[in-house]
Amino acid sequence: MAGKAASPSVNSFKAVKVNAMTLVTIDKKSWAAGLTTAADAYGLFGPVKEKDYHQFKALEKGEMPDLNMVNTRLSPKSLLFPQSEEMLEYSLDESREDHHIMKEVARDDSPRAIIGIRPCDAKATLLVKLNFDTPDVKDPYWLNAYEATTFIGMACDTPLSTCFCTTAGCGPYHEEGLDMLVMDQGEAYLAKILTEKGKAFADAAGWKAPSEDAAAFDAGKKAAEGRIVSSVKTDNLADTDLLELHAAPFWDDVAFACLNCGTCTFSCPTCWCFDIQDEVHGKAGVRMKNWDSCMFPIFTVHTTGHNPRDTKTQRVRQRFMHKLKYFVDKYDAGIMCVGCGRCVRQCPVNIDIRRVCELMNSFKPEDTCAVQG
Amino acid sequence: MEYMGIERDRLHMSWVSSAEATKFIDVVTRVTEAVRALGPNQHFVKQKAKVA
Amino acid sequence: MSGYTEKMRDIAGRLLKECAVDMVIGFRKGTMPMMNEPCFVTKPEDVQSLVWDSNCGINLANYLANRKEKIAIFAKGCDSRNIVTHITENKIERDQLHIVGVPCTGMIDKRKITGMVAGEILEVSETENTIKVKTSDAETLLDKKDVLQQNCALCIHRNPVIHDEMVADPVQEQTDIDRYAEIHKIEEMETEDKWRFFDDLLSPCIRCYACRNACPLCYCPTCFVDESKPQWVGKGQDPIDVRTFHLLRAYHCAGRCTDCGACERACPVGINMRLLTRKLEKDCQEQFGWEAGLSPDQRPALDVYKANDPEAFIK
Amino acid sequence: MQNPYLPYPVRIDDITVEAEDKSLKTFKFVFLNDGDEDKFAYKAGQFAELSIPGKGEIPIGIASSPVESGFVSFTVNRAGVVTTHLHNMKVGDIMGLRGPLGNWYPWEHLEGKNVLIVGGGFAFTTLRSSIVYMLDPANRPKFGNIDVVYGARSPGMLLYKDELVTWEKRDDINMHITVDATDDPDWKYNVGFVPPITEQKAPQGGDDTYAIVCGPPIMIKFTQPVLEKLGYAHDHIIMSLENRMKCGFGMCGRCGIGKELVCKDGPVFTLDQINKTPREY
Repeated sequence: MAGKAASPSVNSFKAVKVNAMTLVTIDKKSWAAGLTTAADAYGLFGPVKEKDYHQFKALEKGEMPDLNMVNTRLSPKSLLFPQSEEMLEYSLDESREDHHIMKEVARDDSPRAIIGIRPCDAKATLLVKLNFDTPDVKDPYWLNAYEATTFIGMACDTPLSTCFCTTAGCGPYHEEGLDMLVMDQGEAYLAKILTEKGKAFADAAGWKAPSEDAAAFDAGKKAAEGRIVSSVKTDNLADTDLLELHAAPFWDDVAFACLNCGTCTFSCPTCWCFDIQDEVHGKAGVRMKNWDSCMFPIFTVHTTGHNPRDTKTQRVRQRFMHKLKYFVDKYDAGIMCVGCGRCVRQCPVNIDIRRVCELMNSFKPEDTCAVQG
Repeated sequence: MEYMGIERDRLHMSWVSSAEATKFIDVVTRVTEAVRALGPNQHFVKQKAKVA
Repeated sequence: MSGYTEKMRDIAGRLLKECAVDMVIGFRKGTMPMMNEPCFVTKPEDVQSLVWDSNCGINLANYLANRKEKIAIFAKGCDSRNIVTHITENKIERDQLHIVGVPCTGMIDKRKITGMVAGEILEVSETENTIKVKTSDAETLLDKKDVLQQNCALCIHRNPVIHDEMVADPVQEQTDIDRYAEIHKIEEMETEDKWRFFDDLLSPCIRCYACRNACPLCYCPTCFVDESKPQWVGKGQDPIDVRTFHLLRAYHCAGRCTDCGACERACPVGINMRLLTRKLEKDCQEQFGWEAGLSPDQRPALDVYKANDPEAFIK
Repeated sequence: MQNPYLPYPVRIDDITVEAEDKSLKTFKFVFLNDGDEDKFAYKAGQFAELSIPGKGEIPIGIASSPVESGFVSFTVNRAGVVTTHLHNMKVGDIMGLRGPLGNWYPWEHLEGKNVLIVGGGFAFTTLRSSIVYMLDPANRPKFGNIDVVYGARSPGMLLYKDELVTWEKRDDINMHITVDATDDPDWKYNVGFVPPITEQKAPQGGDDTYAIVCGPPIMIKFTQPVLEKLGYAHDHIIMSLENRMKCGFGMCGRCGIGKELVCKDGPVFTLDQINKTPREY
């Protein structure tokens, strides 16, 4: 029968590590100059302020990422997994030899670098990778973009009160998923080169001034972790029975306020669900991949009208169970959440994953199993 | 529609009875001329889908 | 509105104890500054979770559609108007409801306040007329009337229009309000500028549909954007599809919208889509003298024919 | 890198109207490119995405059998946007086929065992694939007794009538064909719903007997207790689920039932496995 595929752990996907950890110091002038030079070899992406909020965008020539941002409104997952992305194209023009035959769209998978990605968002990329890069099937759109990307992380010295990364398998100086981790020392940046990809980028940027100040990273890390005031407990999730958690009595209460909008799933760096749509203009058609959300009823509705997750409560439960239980059981790689706090801050009705996680983690089935007696 | 940036003369609404042939001709002529004067519509025309 | 919380707990406790209702819909304290979470209470011992302050902007009428229970609901002016609309549109029966009116002095705009102070806001407290905002290194005292949600600043129906009991005496209604100054400004723009204005306004939209789902009017079982036979609108991020969604949603709210501001408040990317709904609200007001949801005995403007209905748009 | 979203181009080679109300048609496809048929090697019980440019895709169980070559076929009920369009297409039209997808009935495990097949309505497609596979001379000796209970609303709604007649005549397969009701005086088979017919005709369960059940939810609901009564253990009852799908290979997320994905970890599950999921299908 459908045997459980070997569970790959997040660690097995780590990019090639450089042998000796290299530290370089980059004064702020060299930082800007280096990025400008590196832009010849890499497409650069980074946080910039647009209207009221920061977003990750392709940087214009000479444009610098704004590293003073606390966190972006939407996660940078869209750089590998755009909200709307063309996959295939075709012609319906029957006078053409190749009509109705689908072809891959031409894509630009040239090297690019995300400058200033937060460690939480980088870790999230590895969780998403578990979905798009499996032993059996690989999503070429996501994976090609991922492989073309160098992740230059910015250590997070000013976490928000809603950040709970340190208890979500991550942290403000976390290195998983990054090729280089940069910390701000005021006058200069100190960069830790973590992978060959990171080294190649440092070379392209001409950042070579060595540093021995490994202690600075440790101190920065300790200080930043001390500023994380929010936490979740996840120690019981794996051992709690899936069906009993599914039948727990608190779901109606958790879901009551929910509007079933897509804010949480769209802003989440780890949510990966998508829809496939065809669009035709004249005789030219494309098949595209669009973000989708388990909050939307049409996500699961059958053609017959039957919907396996017909009610708001079922859909809200699906989101939290997927993140905090199904994913935990399936991959043995922790929870499907990096503690970035975006959904907490942006939910229009203040449904807080930390509260739900607490309910789930402290849930004792026997408390409610009166029927068993 | 006009409030959103569609030209005023592009959208017409008339009430023409099946008995009002002259009015019908008049309206069609007026609308055609007005729209011709505006030129091809530039808005709410979806070309190939933009992706992001 | 200080003191409402205690009064509400008393009322909710009494109604539940008397079994006058099956559930009470209100707010509980949020986990973030300037956020409360809509909730329901079914047991008298749980009423202590109920709160009321200037962060109860979500329109609770949204939680009523198609419910079968007997419900007590706390209703601000706007909520009460949407309850009236629900009753008119047969989404709920009047006798299912025990409406507890909440005279409202406006809800505060968390985006505006966030923009007014430096650093992350850690705590916000309020008195009748002031809002105290605490960040890690400063405390700022703001005048509440300067930081109201814009729809509250423009509100002329702060008191509930329908209620079975009131939490407090009615508050003074605002008068001499120019409700449509911004709309006039857009109306006066050149055509192309209008198009560009809305392109820019809607450009951050991520189609999460928070605006639609926060709206008490948007209760359709299947929204037109979700229809597949036929598919009216593309599902990607094309600006035409985004605009089509916002334009048609606004049309579907014409003559029904109470400008409760739930849509704008819910938007995660800060779009003021009320600039569309308010234009239609203004037209209804000017052409038909209609304001939505003032009385369950009146049929809506788009539902009745009057011989003197304006018809200048028919040429 | 193999692009799992890219369908093989196929041509519609033949269309057979299966049901009297014309809601069911069997489409026979041939691959346009040499070698694609080999790449599409499948097992009975798997499904594929029928991919119509400009309309979308629909996951459908494969009705042809691995022992048949030169084509693949699918029996499709006209229901939504894609299937309605497909029903309007003609022989010679070009479209796409993506797969094979999902798992299959556990053939390796079923060798040496008796097999009871219970099917209803147009869910009979992968069961047809399975029967043809088992009856293939090379495979028949591998299995014990084969019993088939197959029901439809009326005689005119039965799929693959010619084959049913042939199988009925064979002595290495026991056919129990039934219809819910009929006014045909010449009807010589059973009349009645699938569950009671199963109770009357199906063999007793046991360690060496497995049931494969595929049909509408209502049939499954009432057949399950019958099989339990006949002594089939939950890990001896094999079912095929459906859920809304898009990608078909476990990435788009919608068909999840707990941690299992119907498209990738299924569609074939034992009842025992299904009992461990939240049953959101």
